[in-house]
Amino acid sequence: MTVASPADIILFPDSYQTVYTIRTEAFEGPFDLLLHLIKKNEVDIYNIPIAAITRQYLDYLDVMQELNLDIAGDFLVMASTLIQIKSRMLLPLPPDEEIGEEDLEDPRAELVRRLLEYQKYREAAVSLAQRELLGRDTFVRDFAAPELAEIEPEQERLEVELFELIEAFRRVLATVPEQTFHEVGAEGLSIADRINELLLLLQGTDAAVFENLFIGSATREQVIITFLAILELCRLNMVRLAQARSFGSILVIPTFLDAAAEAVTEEDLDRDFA
Amino acid sequence: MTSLKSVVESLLFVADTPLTLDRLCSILEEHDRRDISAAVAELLAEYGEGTRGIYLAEVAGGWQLRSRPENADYLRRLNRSRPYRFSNSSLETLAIIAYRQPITRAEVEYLRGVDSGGVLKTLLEKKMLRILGKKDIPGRPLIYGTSREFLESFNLKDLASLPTLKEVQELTARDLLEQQEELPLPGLNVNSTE
Amino acid sequence: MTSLKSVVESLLFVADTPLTLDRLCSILEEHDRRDISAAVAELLAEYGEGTRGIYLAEVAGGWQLRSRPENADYLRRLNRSRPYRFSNSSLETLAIIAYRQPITRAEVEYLRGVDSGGVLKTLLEKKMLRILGKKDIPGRPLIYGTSREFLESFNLKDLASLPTLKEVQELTARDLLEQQEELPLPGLNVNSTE
Repeated sequence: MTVASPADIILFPDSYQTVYTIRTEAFEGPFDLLLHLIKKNEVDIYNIPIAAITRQYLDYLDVMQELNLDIAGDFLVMASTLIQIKSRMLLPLPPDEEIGEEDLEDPRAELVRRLLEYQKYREAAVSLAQRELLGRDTFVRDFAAPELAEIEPEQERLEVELFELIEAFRRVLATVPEQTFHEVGAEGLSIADRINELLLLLQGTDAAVFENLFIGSATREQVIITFLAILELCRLNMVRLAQARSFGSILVIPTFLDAAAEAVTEEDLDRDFA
Repeated sequence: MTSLKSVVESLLFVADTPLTLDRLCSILEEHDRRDISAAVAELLAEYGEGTRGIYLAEVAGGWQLRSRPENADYLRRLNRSRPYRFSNSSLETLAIIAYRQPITRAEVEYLRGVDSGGVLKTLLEKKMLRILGKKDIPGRPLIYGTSREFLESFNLKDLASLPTLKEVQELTARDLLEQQEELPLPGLNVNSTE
Repeated sequence: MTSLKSVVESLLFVADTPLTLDRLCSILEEHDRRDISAAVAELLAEYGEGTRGIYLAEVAGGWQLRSRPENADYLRRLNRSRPYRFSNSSLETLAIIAYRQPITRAEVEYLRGVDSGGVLKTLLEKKMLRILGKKDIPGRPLIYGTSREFLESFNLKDLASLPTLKEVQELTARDLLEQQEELPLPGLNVNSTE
């Protein structure tokens, strides 16, 4: 049996370039290949002759290998799934009393469901591509109109995507030696959140009772994060801890932006923005 | 003084993104929302007539003047815009995300059957996707959705104007003239894989 | 197929500079110069009628579609609320502060390797940053963090919902090792997704 697939056409490539492009253009993935085989064999998707299809599927992987193409792991995973289904179909059903629900289901059912689901989205992709695409079928004036060029915007709306922010951070990190950096996970950021919240809470107050800062920290994790945030604030000397009398409440006293001595002055700003 | 319709037309002409009714109303603050809406409707009717080189498209929740698609061959010769080319895998991934958003990478990969990290990144770079946040399940995976630029690129008024998957299937079936009988398949619950 | 007039109108609409007759003729090479000239004349007449929001101006030896000058006041309002795009240096600085707060200017500059005073100032003006206080080290430098407005503009619930770098890097990890190690075929139980 031969494997008739898009790869066949390129078995005799006329240039190196062609060989290179099939890897990405032959099949999008195992589902794509399976649907192709089902269609080519004109078999019912609800009653796939699993032995024949598996053989053809493996033949295709062989062709890919002969062409020295990288076979993505996903194709191999599907190969093993197919082999499993095939062997399950060969096994006789267990005795009546041991029949579980999964034994009654056709071993192919899960695969068929996924193939049909995939097929729906593949068709949706085709219908997307058939729309009037901007930049292909229709064009807009995506440049600043010359008559507006000299008008300075008075007020700007911020428009930036989260992804761009992350990419910017990645660019910075790429230039910094690795050991100066550790990955800040969600925990580190939660502490930063908590610091921000605590500062808002403390702003304009003389002091807060230590325990009160834990109000709203419902989980053990949140309590720890609040505690770490207070420690960090102490370390930065932005708060001071004091106890009025032994066993009395611990007070958290904000020392930041103290109106009298510590306000941010013109001078501070000048120093940073000079 | 020119008419409100003339002003709206000017605004649509110079704006480099689609203008929504809200945006038009905030720019034309001294005008009644109903009048502005009526002016847009008149323009839609005028641009809809005949085969003018410009038409008024309803995209991304607003309106935008666009060149007539039938003239695309000539416009490409101007060689100004970067042509958008989407690979099959990009389109497949976009389709899944458009219909299933908010969705995680794992869910996309389950539906496609292949690793989709690279495609997701490309689509993020093309601004077709947005990171919507993180899902409240163990591991807190990122969740993705389509962007306003996606609607603009694919000439969609909003997500609701995408044909339903059933409609797409019916269209495809008609195109291929191969009516497949529909069998009931219970429990197509793909999201239960976490 | 649409008319030559329609094609010329599309071209004038999409072009960002005036188009001369020579340029039009070279783009529309299969068409007669006289026909092109006539199409332009027809368009000039049509756009000259009434007080439409767009008119066809004869400039720099060619033609260009422009917005009607009488509507300029309104157009200025469109520009007033133009979307602001961050420069790369602003984005970088904002990203560093978002992920590393609380942080001083010196620390930001260490990471970026360049003076960042101007950028910090802009970000404060845009209300993306807040001054959290002063650090207790010689010189008492200011400490920066991100603001509530920052979270709002990125549609984030809190800082913990910022995607981590690792999550985004994972998207591309595959590109680097496109070569997948070969998995042994038998016994791979993949469908155990219950």
